[in-house]
Parts: sequence; structure tokens; C-alpha cells
Amino acid sequence: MGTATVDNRRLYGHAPENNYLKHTRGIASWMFTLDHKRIGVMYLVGVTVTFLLGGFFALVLRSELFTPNKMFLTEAQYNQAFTLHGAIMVFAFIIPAIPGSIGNFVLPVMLGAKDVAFPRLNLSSFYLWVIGTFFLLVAMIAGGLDTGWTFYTPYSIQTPTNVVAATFGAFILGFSSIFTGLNFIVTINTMRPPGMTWFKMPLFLWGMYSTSIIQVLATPVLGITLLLLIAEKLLGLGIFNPAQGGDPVLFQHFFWFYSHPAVYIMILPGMAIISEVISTHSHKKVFGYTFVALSSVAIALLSFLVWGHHMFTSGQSSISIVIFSALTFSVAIPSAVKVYNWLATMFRGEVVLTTPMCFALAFLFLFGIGGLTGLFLGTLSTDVHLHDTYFVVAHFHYVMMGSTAVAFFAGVFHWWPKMFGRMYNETMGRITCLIVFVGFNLAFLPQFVMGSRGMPRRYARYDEVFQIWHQLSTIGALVLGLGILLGIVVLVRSLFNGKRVSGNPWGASTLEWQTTSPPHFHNFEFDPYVGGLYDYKGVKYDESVEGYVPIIPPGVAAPGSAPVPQTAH
Amino acid sequence: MAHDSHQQVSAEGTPLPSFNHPISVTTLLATFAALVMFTIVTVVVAKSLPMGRFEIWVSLGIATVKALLVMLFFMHMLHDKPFNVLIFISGFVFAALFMGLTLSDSEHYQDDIRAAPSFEGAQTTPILARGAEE
Amino acid sequence: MATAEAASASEGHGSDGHGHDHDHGQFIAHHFTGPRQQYDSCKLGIWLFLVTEVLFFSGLFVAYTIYRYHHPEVFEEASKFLDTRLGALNTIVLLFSSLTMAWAVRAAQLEQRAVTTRSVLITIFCATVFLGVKAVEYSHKWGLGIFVAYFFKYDGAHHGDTNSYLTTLSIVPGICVVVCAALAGIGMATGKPLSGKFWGALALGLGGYFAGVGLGVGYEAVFASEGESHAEAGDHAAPAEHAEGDAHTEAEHEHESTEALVMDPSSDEARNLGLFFSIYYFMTGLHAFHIIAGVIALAWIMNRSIQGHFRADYFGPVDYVGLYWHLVDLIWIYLFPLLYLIG
Amino acid sequence: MSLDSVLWAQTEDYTNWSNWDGSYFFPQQASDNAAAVDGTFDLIFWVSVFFFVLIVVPMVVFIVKYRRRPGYSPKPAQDHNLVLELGWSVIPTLILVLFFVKGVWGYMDMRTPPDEASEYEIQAQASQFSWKFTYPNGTVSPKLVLPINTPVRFRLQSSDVIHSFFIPAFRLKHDVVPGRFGTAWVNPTRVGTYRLYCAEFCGDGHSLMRRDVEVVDKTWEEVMDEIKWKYEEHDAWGNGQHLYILNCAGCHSVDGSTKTGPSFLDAWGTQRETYSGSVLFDENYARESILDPNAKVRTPFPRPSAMPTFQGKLTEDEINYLIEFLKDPAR
Repeated sequence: MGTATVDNRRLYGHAPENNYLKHTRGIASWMFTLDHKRIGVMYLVGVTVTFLLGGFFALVLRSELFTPNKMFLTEAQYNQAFTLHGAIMVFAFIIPAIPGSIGNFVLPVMLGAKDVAFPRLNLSSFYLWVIGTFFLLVAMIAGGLDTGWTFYTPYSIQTPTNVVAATFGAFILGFSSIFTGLNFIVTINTMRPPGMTWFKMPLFLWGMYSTSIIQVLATPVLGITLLLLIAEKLLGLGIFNPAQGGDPVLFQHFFWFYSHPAVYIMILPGMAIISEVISTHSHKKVFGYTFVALSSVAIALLSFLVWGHHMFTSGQSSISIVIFSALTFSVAIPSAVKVYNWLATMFRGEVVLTTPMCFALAFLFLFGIGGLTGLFLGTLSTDVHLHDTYFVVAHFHYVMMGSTAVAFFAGVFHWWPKMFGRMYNETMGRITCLIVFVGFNLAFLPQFVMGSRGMPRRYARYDEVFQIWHQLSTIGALVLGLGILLGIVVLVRSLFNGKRVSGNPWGASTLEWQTTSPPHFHNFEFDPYVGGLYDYKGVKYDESVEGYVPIIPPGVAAPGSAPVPQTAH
Repeated sequence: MAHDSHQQVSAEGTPLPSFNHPISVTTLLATFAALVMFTIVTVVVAKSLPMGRFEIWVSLGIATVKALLVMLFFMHMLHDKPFNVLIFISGFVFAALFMGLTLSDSEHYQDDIRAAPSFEGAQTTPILARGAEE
Repeated sequence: MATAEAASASEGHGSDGHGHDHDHGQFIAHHFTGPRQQYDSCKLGIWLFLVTEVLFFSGLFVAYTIYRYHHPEVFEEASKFLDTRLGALNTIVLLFSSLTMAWAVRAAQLEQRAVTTRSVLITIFCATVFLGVKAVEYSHKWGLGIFVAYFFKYDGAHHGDTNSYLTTLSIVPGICVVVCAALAGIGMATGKPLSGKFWGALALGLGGYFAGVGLGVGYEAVFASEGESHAEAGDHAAPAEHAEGDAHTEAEHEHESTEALVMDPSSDEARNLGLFFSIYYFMTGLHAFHIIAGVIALAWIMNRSIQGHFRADYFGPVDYVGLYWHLVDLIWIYLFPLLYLIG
Repeated sequence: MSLDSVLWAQTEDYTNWSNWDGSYFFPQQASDNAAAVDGTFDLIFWVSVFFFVLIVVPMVVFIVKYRRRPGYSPKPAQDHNLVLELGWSVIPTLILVLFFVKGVWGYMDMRTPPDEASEYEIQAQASQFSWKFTYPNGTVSPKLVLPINTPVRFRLQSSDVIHSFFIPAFRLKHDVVPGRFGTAWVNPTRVGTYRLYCAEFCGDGHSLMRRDVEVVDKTWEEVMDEIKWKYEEHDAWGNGQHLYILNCAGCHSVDGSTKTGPSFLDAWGTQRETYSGSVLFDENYARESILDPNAKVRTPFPRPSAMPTFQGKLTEDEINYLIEFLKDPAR
């Protein structure tokens, strides 16, 4: 390793200047940037805003449910609150959150590439997100929206609220999502560095690749569905309207053909993050790498075959219902395989309870519950009773909020030092995780009980017998909200007084840690060294940079011995 | 990519980059001729041969032959990477899944629709028609 | 729309330059290692985009299949309002445009710049001819009161003003042609021959719309009288030939069964007749929208071809737009038998 | 008694916590399918608990045992093991097959009505935001009363949007889709009062679309006789209210809120705007609107009116009762 000829501090240290945050200045340099890292940061800010907005509606509706009868919202206002909560969270937060922010930032750096394949497309994808979200806000302000995020016909045709603006917003957000997915597939396919074959790719990339497959294949169907719904509202197309001989259940088929796979657009990036975080903070290669990698692809492909389980009570044909139930169970297997492989990764590892690791452990717990409760809903006879009750609400919150959002937090805390070069307060980070964990369980465990006891979802008023469970849930939601706010405070404070970190504070092994923190504006000043995958013996602690540096084996040209050819920019 | 940028490349004889496969004019014209022929055939068949319920399958079969011609020759699938071809084909596979599973359900509940009296609920006026009615 | 992202990486830093005296790096984005990686990336990108297009249209095909499967008789009746000959004519026009597009790609690969420009121009021309014929078909149906389900009011006697519909549809293309011609004049006058050439060519290409309208109107004028003689001869083998045409009233008895259906507007059949046309308008309308997007992309390609940007190792944009164009053709290849050739 | 409490009656013995006599996870088992559903639920529940423990316990053990600490250096470990991978793929698969089969089995029982069920069929008509039940003898009532131990079939119909017919105690749920029939059946096995909910979001009053289901120890004949509204037992206003609930309440409120049609609150005897000019809301206008809703449509409600004609559906007496009710709907 004596071949290192360049200063490790310049290569792997903290980057005071010359990093992507500072190399150009001014609002315009951000607004028109083609740099995937800046786009990632803009996404991060954007989805935080939508998350807070969606969360605000969640707290409003949970507060209303503190008592069985009217507290401060009329039925109509309550319906708008849950619809906007759902629509904003699904379309403007969860789907773009991880691919848009962390994916954009990390994916090309992990590949040792300078950017994603289509930087302009990437920026346009961000602006489509902005425009789409804007239309959701237009719907919120001008006329509201009360259909539920599923826009079921014929109610959505009949309601006087602003379904057109909202569906148009979701339509545009769909294109944003498609373009991100397309970009990632191409980037991973054609821009891997020499030496990184498919099965030497970090699992994050496998997860993002699977996600992108779904985005590209499923989202267009949402596009056409929403376009048909808009035409239905504007022109009276009649395809989904029984008043003109149309079939409202056909709309459900259309909608769920996208929206069930969309659930995996939400969870797969979360799983991708967890694979990285657990491996890095256990300092051990992910157990059963091939199985974890291929299970992502399996989930992506199987996710297209199960949409019918959202319609088990719609009077579906017996053949379809049995097929869909069987296929639904098949998705459970790859998910279970992942969970057990993550556990086995910790076995004989060197576990450090950093904040991201705490979130990852919370993920395992919550995803365990979320995944297992899915079995009740895939089983036909129990689903009939549980369908459209709070049991379902609790189940998908465990998967979306408890798993995806918690994984998102894990990812943000994991890559935060890389993104901004500062370390947050670890103790406060762990406390955040604890509050989120406790609040979340308090909010949603009671909902399982309510649900199986027969509490239907989307109810502004309810029978007194459910009151105690609703109250527990409301208190939990408030605790959860506090935890999330605390997390944001912890992170934002670190920007001002956080300790400066080196390029690799965790001792991680993937390529994004082989550059400075924050990264150079072209990601790497020199081509990174593609060593063994998850080889934690391939890094060593270097006092001079107060962080880890890669061990370049003898015989390999050291970084910096030949500068990367920079084409004119 | 190795070849000289200032060398004027003519239509014949000059080395082209490995990803550059021009299709011959003969092939293009032959493909077009076949496509026109199939279009005429499908119209004639549909309009003059009484085939009942097989007609749609014949029409779709001819359309598929035409689609294959376009894909193989006009879209250069013959020279494209297998992965790109796979990607494109997978689009049709998923569309077929979508159609098949939806149809398998809707086929069943048509009886319930036929048995029920015609829907008598309120007809919602489309937004673009509202101004005219008030 | 299709090209924007496929070429986003490649189109780039010096699109005003004159290709032949720059080196190859000109259109290679900085994050690619070379023309090959760029070409492969963009090509994969455009294929993925085509997949999204296939799935985008798949929804309409599913809706079509479901309703046709359950109401075959209604679809058979409805399809008689569509003119098979005009449809076949449009199919061939579109196939021909695919041929010229493929030719344009070949020419770009071989650096035959004039051939590329000309082929793309013919492609644009064919595209707008297609739209012109489509406009005649649409305005004719609107004249008969055939709209989407809610507005559907065909009763066999309704005679809206077909010509005013057609005129309205022609306003935008007319403006486009005039603007292009004006820009061509300005370009020539201000000493920008390349710009003048491009706008002139585009005006010519867009003029195809009016050729298409002429073709459609002329067709109706000719076949309306022929339809009459067919009706007199009692030739029921090809009723669709009479459905179009101003001689509609003469051919009215051809539609007895159809009229029986629509006479009772509350019947399920009548409602489903409206559904067929909802699907028809949505499918063909979305297809026409893709053609318009394609024309814009083709115009962009034509401009770059006139500027001389394409070379043997940089012909990608022509190829990507070409793939998109063939997909639009591919969709029509299926729409034609599904909508026009029933029964 | 206000009208709201008629429409959205709460029953004490269901809503009161101390009278909860279901299990921890479930309300009372009041149909013969309920036990099977609960059994499947319990099976999945305990298997899930087992696997959940199998996740959490190793997780806790690992983070304690393998935490980074001075003097600890990890022993070498495998990073893949095919037997293990196949083990935790195949064993869950087998268990899932069991769940699947049990689920399908139970579901088919729930979907297939026994032959006896075809004897008694109740038509359940859902509309925003009420339920209307037509009994086998033609009696129409907003109440659902079922005799114990007699299988009954429901024919579900919606007059506007999608609703869902959900009775937790029966473990019964079926969507009510407009434009088509839905079929469900149940064999009630326990006397009591249970809840009927709408489980598919259907608009503003969705959460108010809950009703009582009574299971009584009587025969069908007794039930139907009891449920039949006897005009002679009530005054004209009461009869009118009954008819209002059955026929009008879906679209016309009596509390001033606007639904599909105008509210009846304080409307009687006032001038109302219609597309054909201002009209006095009196007996003549009420009668005309009931028989020919399109004659004078109120602004700004859509024209033609969404209201069906009641010509031939209501007798002269019934129209008079209704008018009596309309004079003072908030009595």
C-alpha cells in the first residue's frame, strides 16, 4: 500500500472548497443545475416539505378522531383531510422520496460515474415533480379533494371537488417518476465502471434498478387511467361511469395495475437502503448477497401480478380471486428472504449502534409487523372481514411509514455526512429514532385491534366502542410527529455546528465513500478504485483524515497517478 | 470511434463505427411493399370473407405480421442488442398480463351487470357541458 | 416529447456549430466515455420510453377489449360509421412515412445529409397528410352528431355543419404554415440561409395537412355518388363505404339497424354505441397527439440535419426519433383493424 | 326524537364498552361463517407471532453480542449458505400454501349460499347515505331484521356510487357496485343487535351510513309482519316521515344541508327559484314535483333533474302523508 502518491486528505478528507455545494454560487446555479447531487438535494428539501404537509393533514384528522362525534371538522372537511393526506403522501412524498433524493445523490457516485445518463432529463424530472405537486396544492386550495387518493369512480366523477387538478397533478408526478426510473435503468446498465459486474454491484443499486423497472412499466398505466378520468370529468367519456354504460370496477383494475406495483416502488428503495446500512454498520458483507439482489428483482416482477387483491370484495370472479390470492402470497417469500438475510448479516459482525443503524433495526421490527399482517389480507376468508377496515390502514402504514419512511430516515442519516460534510449529534439522532419508534407503534398498533373489531376506514364519526383505540392512536401520532420534527432539527443544526467529517466516517466500502465529503463537483477528482464488494478489510483508519481510506493493493495504479481526462464542460 | 473525424465518409467502402448498421435500400423497399400488400389483404379479407368470430383473430394476426416487419427492419431490431429487444418485448408481455387478468375478472361479472336493471342514478354533467346548460 | 430526453444528453453544448469542421467530441456529453457509450445509453433510454408508450396505450386497448368482448354487436354497428377506405389510405400514408423515416436513418448513418433532410421532410409531409385526413373524418362524424358518450346524439337526421368543424380544425395548421413561411422569408432576407431553408421546408411539410384535407374531401365527393349507386344496387357487402359521405341520407336505409339502436336513447345498446365512440375518439385522439409530438421532433431532426450535425458516429437523434415514429406507426397498425375492420 | 337519531340510530348495547362480548380481536360471532374466519385469523396470528419472535429475538441478541467494543474482534463467518437460504425460502412457502388453501376454502364457503338461502332473498339498496331493504313479501323498510338460524340471501344494488355492505359480526362484506347486482348470504346464529357499516368511501356522509342489524328469535313470517309499516298505527306526519326516509332522504335533507337535491328545512310556504320562474312551495308544487320532477326544476340544481318520477310508485294516500311531513319536517 506504499504506492499511494497523493495526499489522502485531498482525496478522502473533508472538502472545504471545490465541492459540489460551493463550486458555483447563486440561486440560478441551483435552479438550472444538471448536477445529480444538487438535484438530489433539491428533491430532499422538496419531499421534506410535502412530508410535513402530508403529516400536518394526518395530525389534523387524527385529532378529529379523538372523539367519536364532531370535534372541529365537518364530515366534508374530514374527508378532504384524509384525501389530501393520502394523495400528498403517496404521489408527492413516498414515491419520489428515496429515488429522487438519495437515489439521485448516491446512485451515480456509487457507480463511480460523473452523473446519471441523462442529466437534463433528471432536472426535468425534478421540475415535473414541482409542477405536479403544485397542481395537488391547487386542488387543495381551489375546491379541495375528497375522493380518497384512489379516485374511485363513479364518486370521483360525481364529486364537486377539484378532481381534475389533483389527477392532473398525479399524472405529471407519474411522468416525473417514469423519467427518474428510466434514467436510473440506463445509468446502471451502461455506466458501471470497469470491474463492477452485475453481481459486484452494491445492493442499493439492485434495489433502485428493481424500483425503476416498476416505475417504467407500471406508471404509464396510471397515466392513461388518470387521463381517462380527466376526460371523464371534462367530456363525459363514460368508460368508467355506470350512468353511461361504463364499468366502475374497470377503473379499479386500471388503478391498481399501477398502484399495487407502486407499493413496491415505495418499499424497494427502502429495502435497498437497509441493505447498505445494515452491512456498513455491522461491518460485514451482506449475507446471501445473490439472494437479496435477486429477491428485489423478483419482488418487482411479481408485484405486477397481485393487484386484484385490492378488489377481493368487489365480487371478483372466483378464478381471478384464487389466482390473485396465490400470487399475493408469492410476493411474501422474497420479502421474508431479505429479512432473514439482513439478520444473518449481523451475525458475527461488528455492530455499531449509530443513528442509521438504529433506524435500520426499527425498520426490521416494523417491517416484520407490516409484512406479516399482510398475510391476513392475502388470505381470502380473513380479507373479506378485514378489507377496508383500520386493519388495512395499520398494515400499509407499517409498510409505508414504518418501513419506507423509516428506511428513508436511515438513509438520510447514513448519507448526511457525505451530502453535507457534517456529522449530526449522534445521541440526539438515537433519541429521535426512539421517539419515532415508540410514537409510530402507539399510533398504529391499536389500529389493528380496531380494524379486526370492525372499524371501517375513512370514517369521520365512529361508534364509541372504538374510542379508546382511536385515542391511543391519536396520542401516538402526535408523539410520532414530534419525533420527526426533532429529527429535522437535529439534521439542520448539524449544518451549522456539526463536526466536519472525512470522506468515509463509517468505514463503509462502497464507492461513494471514496471521495471527499461533500463530494467533488464531478464526484471524483480521480477514478475510484473498484475493490471487493462490501470488503470492510479493504479500508483502514487514517489519522491524518480522521476517517477511513481505501487500501489500494500493490500493482494497482494509485488514484492520482493519472488524472481523469476531463472533457470540456 | 477510432476513425478520423476529418475523413469524409462516403456511402460505400468507408469503415463505420461498430454500432452503425445501415439497412439496405432493397430491404427497406421490400418491407414497405410487404406492408402495403398486407394492408390490402387485411381489408379485402375483412370485407369480403365471412368469417364470423374468427375475423378479429385473422385481422390481428395480419396486424402482428406487419408489426413484426416494422420492428425487425424499420426499427433495426435485427441489429439491435438483445437486451433492448427484451426490454421492448417485455412491454407487450406486461400489457398482455394486464389485459388477460382484467378480462378474466370482467368476463365473470358481466352476468351481474346484465341481470341488474339499467343504472338509474344521477347522470353527472361533464365540466365542459355545464356552461351550456345553465 | 419523445426526443427531448433521449437526446438530452447528447444535444448539447454547441448546437449552433457547423458539424463538419469540429471534432467528434462536440456532441458527446462530458459524463460519457465516448460515442459508443452515449449511443448505447440513449438507445436503451429510447427503448424504455417506447415501453412506457406501449403500456400507456395498453390501457385503451384493455378498455377496448373489455367492451368489445361484451358488446360485439354494438361495436359492429358503430364501426360502420368509419370509412374503411379512408382508414386504409391513412394506413398506407403512415407506412410510407415509416419507410422514409427508416431511409432517413440510413442516410444519416451514411452521412448523406441531403437525403436525410429530404427523407425527414417527406415523413413530416406524410404525418400531416394523415392528420388532414383524420380531420375530415372527425368533422364528418361531428356533423352527424357522433361525439363521446355524454354528447352522443346521432339520430340519423341530425345534420351539423361539417364544414365549420373542418374549418375550425384547420385554423391551427393554417397559422403554423403561415408562420413557418414567414420565418422562412425572414431567414432568407436576413442572410440566414440555413434557418430560411429549415422554415421553408417545415412550411412545406406542414402543408401536407391541407393535402390531406383535400384528399379526404375529394374522396367523399367521389365516393358519395358511388355509394348511391351501391345502395341502389342493394350491395350490402360493404356498408361502411356509405357511412361516410354527404350522400348519407341516400344511404340511410343501410343503417336501419343502427338507427333502431339509437332511436331509443335509453337502451343499453345506445349507451354502448356512445362508449365505442368514446374509446374511438380517445384512441385516435391520443394517437394524433403522438403524431403531432412526432412532427415537432421530426422538425427538430430536420433542422439539425440541415445544420449538418449528423455523422457516421453521431446519428443517434435521427435513430431515436425514428424509433418513436415507428412506434406511432405500430400503434396505428393495430388501431386500424380494431376500429375500422369490424364486422 | 330528531330525525337524525332515526336515521343514524345508536344502540346502547353495541356501543357501550362494558357490553363488548366479542374476543380481543373480534366482535361477537353471529354467523356460522364467523368461527371459520376467526379460526384462520388465529392460525395466521400465532404463526406470525412465532416468526416475528424469530426476527426480533436474534436481532436483539446480535446487537448485544456482536456490538463493537474494546477487545472484541469478530470471528470469521460465512457470507452465504445455500442450505440456509433454501430453508428460509421453502419453509415459509409451505406455510403460505397452508394459509392460501385455508383462505380459499373458507372463502368458497362464504361465497356459496346453501340452497335454503334462495328461499329468502332481501334486496338491499344502498344510496348516499342510507340503506333500504326490500323483504321477500315486498315490504320495504330502512331496518334490517333477520330471524335466527335461517340462511338469507342479499341482493345488493346501488343507486349512485360504490358502497360496501359490511356486517362485522357476520364477517360479511361485499361491495355494492352501481349498475350491477352483488350477492351475499348469511346464516345468523346469535340473537342480538349488530352493526351494518358502509365500508367503501361514498361521500360526505360515509361514516353516517351505519345501521343496526337485528337478529331475532322469530320466524320469517313474524319478522316480516312486524317490520311492515302499518299506516293505521301512526299519524299522517309519522307515515310521511317513514315514506321520506324510504324515498327522499338520500337526496333531500331536513337539516338545511344540500345534498343531490334541495333541503326541505323551512321550505314549506316560501317562494323558491326554479328554471321556470319563482314558485310557491305549496301542496300543488310538492305534488307536481313528486309526479313530474322535471316540470319545475329548482336552481341551481342540474336540469334535467336526477330525480325519478314517483308516478305509480306512491299511492294517493302516501303522497298526502308525505305532504303532511313536508309541511313541518323538523317537528
